[in-house]
Amino acid sequence: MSETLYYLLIIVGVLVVMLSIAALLIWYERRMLALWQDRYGPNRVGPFGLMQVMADMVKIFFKEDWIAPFADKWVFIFAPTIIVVAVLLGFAVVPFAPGIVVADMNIGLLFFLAMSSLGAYSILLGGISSNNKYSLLGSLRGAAQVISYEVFMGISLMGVVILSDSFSLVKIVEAQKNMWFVIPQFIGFVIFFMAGVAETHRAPFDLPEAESELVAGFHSEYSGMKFGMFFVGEYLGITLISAMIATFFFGGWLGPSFLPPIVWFFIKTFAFITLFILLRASLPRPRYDQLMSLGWKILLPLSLLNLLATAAIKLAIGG
Amino acid sequence: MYDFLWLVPTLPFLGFLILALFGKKLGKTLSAFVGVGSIGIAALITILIGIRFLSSPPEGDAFVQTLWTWIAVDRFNVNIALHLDALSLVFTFVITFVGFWIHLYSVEYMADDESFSRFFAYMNLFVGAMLLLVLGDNLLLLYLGWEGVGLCSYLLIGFWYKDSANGYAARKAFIVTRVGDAAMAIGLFLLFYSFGTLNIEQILTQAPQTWSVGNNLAVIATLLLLGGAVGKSAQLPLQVWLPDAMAGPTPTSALIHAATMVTAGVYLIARMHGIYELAPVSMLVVAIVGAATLLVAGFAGITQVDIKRVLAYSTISQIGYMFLALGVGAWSAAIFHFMIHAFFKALLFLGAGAIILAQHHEQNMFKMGGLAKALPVTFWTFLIGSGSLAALPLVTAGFYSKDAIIWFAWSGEGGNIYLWAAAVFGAFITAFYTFRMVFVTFFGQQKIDVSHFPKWTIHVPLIVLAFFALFGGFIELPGTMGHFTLFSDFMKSALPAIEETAHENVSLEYFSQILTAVLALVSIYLAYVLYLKKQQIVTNFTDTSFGKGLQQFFLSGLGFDWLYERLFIRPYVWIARTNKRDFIDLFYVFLPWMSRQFHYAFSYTQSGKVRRYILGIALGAVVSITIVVIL
Amino acid sequence: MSSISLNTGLVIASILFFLGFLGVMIRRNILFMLISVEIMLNAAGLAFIFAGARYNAPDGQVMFIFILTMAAAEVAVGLALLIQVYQKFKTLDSDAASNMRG
Amino acid sequence: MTILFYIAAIIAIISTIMVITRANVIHALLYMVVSLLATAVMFFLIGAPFIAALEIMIYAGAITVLFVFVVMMLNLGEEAVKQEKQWLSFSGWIFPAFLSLILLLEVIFIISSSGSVPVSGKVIDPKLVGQSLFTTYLIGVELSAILLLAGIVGAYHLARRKKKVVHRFLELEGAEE
Repeated sequence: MSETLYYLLIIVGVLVVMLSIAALLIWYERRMLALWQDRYGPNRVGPFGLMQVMADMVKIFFKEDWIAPFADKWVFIFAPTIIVVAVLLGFAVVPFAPGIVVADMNIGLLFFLAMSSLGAYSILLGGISSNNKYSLLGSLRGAAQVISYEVFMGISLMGVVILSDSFSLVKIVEAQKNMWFVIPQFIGFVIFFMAGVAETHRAPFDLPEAESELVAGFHSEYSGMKFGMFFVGEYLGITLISAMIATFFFGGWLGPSFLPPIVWFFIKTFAFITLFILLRASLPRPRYDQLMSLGWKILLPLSLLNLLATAAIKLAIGG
Repeated sequence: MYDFLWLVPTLPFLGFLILALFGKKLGKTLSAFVGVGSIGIAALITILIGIRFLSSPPEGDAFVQTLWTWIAVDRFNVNIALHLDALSLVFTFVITFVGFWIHLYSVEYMADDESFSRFFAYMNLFVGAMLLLVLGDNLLLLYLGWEGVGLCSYLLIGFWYKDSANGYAARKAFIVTRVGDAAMAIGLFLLFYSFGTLNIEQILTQAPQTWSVGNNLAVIATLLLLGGAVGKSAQLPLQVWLPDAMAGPTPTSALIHAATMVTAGVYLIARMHGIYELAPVSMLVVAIVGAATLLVAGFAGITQVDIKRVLAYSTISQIGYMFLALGVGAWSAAIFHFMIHAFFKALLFLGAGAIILAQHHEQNMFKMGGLAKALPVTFWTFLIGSGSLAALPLVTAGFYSKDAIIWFAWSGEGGNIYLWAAAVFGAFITAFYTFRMVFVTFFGQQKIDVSHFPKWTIHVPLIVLAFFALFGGFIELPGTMGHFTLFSDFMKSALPAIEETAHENVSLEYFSQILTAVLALVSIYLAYVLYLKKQQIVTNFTDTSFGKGLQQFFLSGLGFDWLYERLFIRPYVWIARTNKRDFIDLFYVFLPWMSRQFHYAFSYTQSGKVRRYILGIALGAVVSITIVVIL
Repeated sequence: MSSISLNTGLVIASILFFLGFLGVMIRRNILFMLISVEIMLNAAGLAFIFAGARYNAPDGQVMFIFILTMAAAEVAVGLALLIQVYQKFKTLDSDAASNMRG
Repeated sequence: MTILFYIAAIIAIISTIMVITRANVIHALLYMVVSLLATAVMFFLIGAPFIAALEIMIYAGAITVLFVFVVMMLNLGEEAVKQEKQWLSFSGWIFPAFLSLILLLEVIFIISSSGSVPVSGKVIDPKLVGQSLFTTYLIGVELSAILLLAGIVGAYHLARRKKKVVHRFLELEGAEE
């Protein structure tokens, strides 16, 4: 019985923590961007502008929940929830620390990939239900981008699977006790990182919502809490990808014992979140066709080569 | 020497190939060299093989050269194999030797023809096929040659195809012989069914063990083979094609329609003598066919005005003698007469050809006359040939060969007095019409000036053949005149000999010979009187309505063509006309019609509407799964 | 751990299959027909998985992977065709493309 | 677990019914995704987690996305939905439904005529699947690869727009093919 309670506690804990982090990230990103762009950022509400988060939330909650009359109502409402649900479900397999994991599935890695592929629906449905040409174009881009980059996101992780001999994330972390996989799987890491940026359609790969081209892309027509859901979903996505990078390539909770494992995990995760924000601050957006050629012509062959080489070396040494 | 046997049929075929493929480019001289040369070498090889055969006969009196396997299907094995024994040697010799002289003759005869090389190609092909016929060691190969010579006969009769009458004659020859060939093919099937082989030697050795004398199957098989022989050899009732076959070039008539091909039937029966002996009924039929033919053809010969048609009817009549001999069991006598006949009939045809050439291609004898002075060599050789044909006693070869047949028609094992009487009467008629021809052509007033004087290429063959027509008979003398049996002794190895008992009644034999001789002389005198001295008698007779009718009747070959036209052609044409819509075809027309209807029905279902297709799948699935469930 | 029987699984699979089958039959829109075909393929895969689970063998899953491969290829080609049909006939009515030409 | 399984099965069936009866393509595809997810749950419960993940990744995440993608490219409006409703007439589907029902009943009859055997529910490791894929079924894998290649080439070729040679103002009506 206490075990059930324990799991329930973990679930609730993960939910609360992740949502808070997502909310916090709104402030964090703006501060960091301001820092790198040599300006102040939000600094009026509360200490260091921290209460800006609360202010934004209040604003979003109380905004009119407007549904465009030309929109496909049910799908329009349904679309934003998908991304939040999918990403939150993705957290279910993340091992924060030994024992602190919602579900240590033996196919955890695949589960993560499955959930991230479901995230694509959010963009697609949001765009199509809006009945707006910018939204449609945005979601077309989004769909193509997400399903393209999903392919080698999966393939790039297979090197990790080969090295750790398992799909289970806990086992993957444990397999990195001697060496982080970033060293033997550096190419895999690079590809996964780029695919992660594309998956979460963050700058510079934010073509589905490119403000300067498509107003706001697939969520042009959204406002209020439905927009908030997309917003939160995006930050949750960043967090999830960062957590996954930490787990797959940087040893997850592993670290010198002067800090508890969970702290190590969050430190690594935040490092990558910061990297995401740094990318947004520093890189220009490529053209859409450049994005696709980069994916299919460079990253896909590279990831396949990486997989082949990893498998060959593993067979030669360990076989 | 025997090993060169394969060259004998191969050389003519080679000649044919060269002439057929490059004939136009070779020119006339080279074509003549190829055409005549191939036969000449083949004849030379044959003579050398013959000498070898006479001096040291091969083991078992037959030499077999297997060249390769032709067909091998289960039990059905046929080889391309050559079989040389006394019988086939005689035929091979005649074909190549006489054939060579005729080829040589043709060089001059056909000199002005534009299709010179085509002619020699056909002739070479014919010789090759004929050699295959006589040398083949199995019936299928024989049949191949048989059809090959039929084809060449067709091609050569219709050689001047631009005249539609020639084409008609060619088709007639082809179709009439086809009737016999069909019977023969059935006979072959029957033999294969009975013995499981088509090898002649095997059939002949197995036949006496399988069939008793008078066995129904044996009778049927032999009669069917006789059908083939009758067709090819222009015997009653399929003799109608040969007179019309004279439409071909004269050398063709000499080679194919006198010397060789038409005697293929004789060869076939002689070759299959083993099974004929098991069917006495068939033997009797052969004899009767022969006797009837020689009389019918003789009567027809009396009234002919075309010189070649006279010779054609005489050929039919002489082959009738051969059949008569075969029918009474005088095998070697038949072959002996075949050989002598080949010499003198080829000679006669070549002579007739020379006359025709000299008379602006006029063939009507009654428009000729007095050619004896203008063409002395032709006249004398023609006279020798005629004497031989008329069986002038003692001096001609024809006398000895025909005398043997006449005598055996009485004394042979199947002989009787009626056959003998027919043979004697036939000899009388033969002498009459032969000398009628000689008198009308060479004596009296010269009516047409001579346009072409023969050169050596015509004279040499005439003289050589005349020599054989005169002296060829001395290799076999009857019992009453020294009983010299060189030929029949030679033939003994291949054919059963006539019993010695045939020669017991010496006085009767003398009587027969003297009667024949006297009758021949009398009929020659009769011809002299009727056609040279007092032609008035004939014209008076033919002016009467009865005489006119009789003449017409005889002229038309005893009305066989008329009869066949009423009996076969008109009903056939009638059936064909009534059956213009072809009601048997209706069934076959119905089949495509039905399939087309189905096609329309199915094409209606091909609506291109995918949902319909799926509905069809669903219905099909319902039906099939329901069957599974219920069962 | 479970009392799910093979028969139950097969019945579920066949229900799904025949729903897909029905879909192919009743829809005129090519897009819906393709979707229904996907349902049928998926149902077939479901049956394979059940059979594999019944015999505790990986073969059923292997078969599913093959079906998946086939479905992916089929969808790619099918949708490409669909786009062509739409461009040509300006409709997705499957009956519109019922005439052959050429 | 059994209850979960049956819930998933019922969801799958209901959502599949919704798929084939919707007039709006997007709605149908959404139901399709639900059906696929429910199927994935079934897979997971009877011991095929690997396939469950693949079902979501490939079927729901790629194939169905492709459908949605194409729907977006075609940009079907309200007209299409109306048209679709018109096509879904009662008389049009009652007979096929009857046929399918008969087939279904027959198949169920055949299935139930054999004895009931519980599935083991034991989890089959992805490793096992991989091993049999690359040993027993290697030829199948190769063939699948060829099939996919052919699919790629075919789809590319089919969907490619022919390049226009003349200016669009100059081109004759209906000459774009």
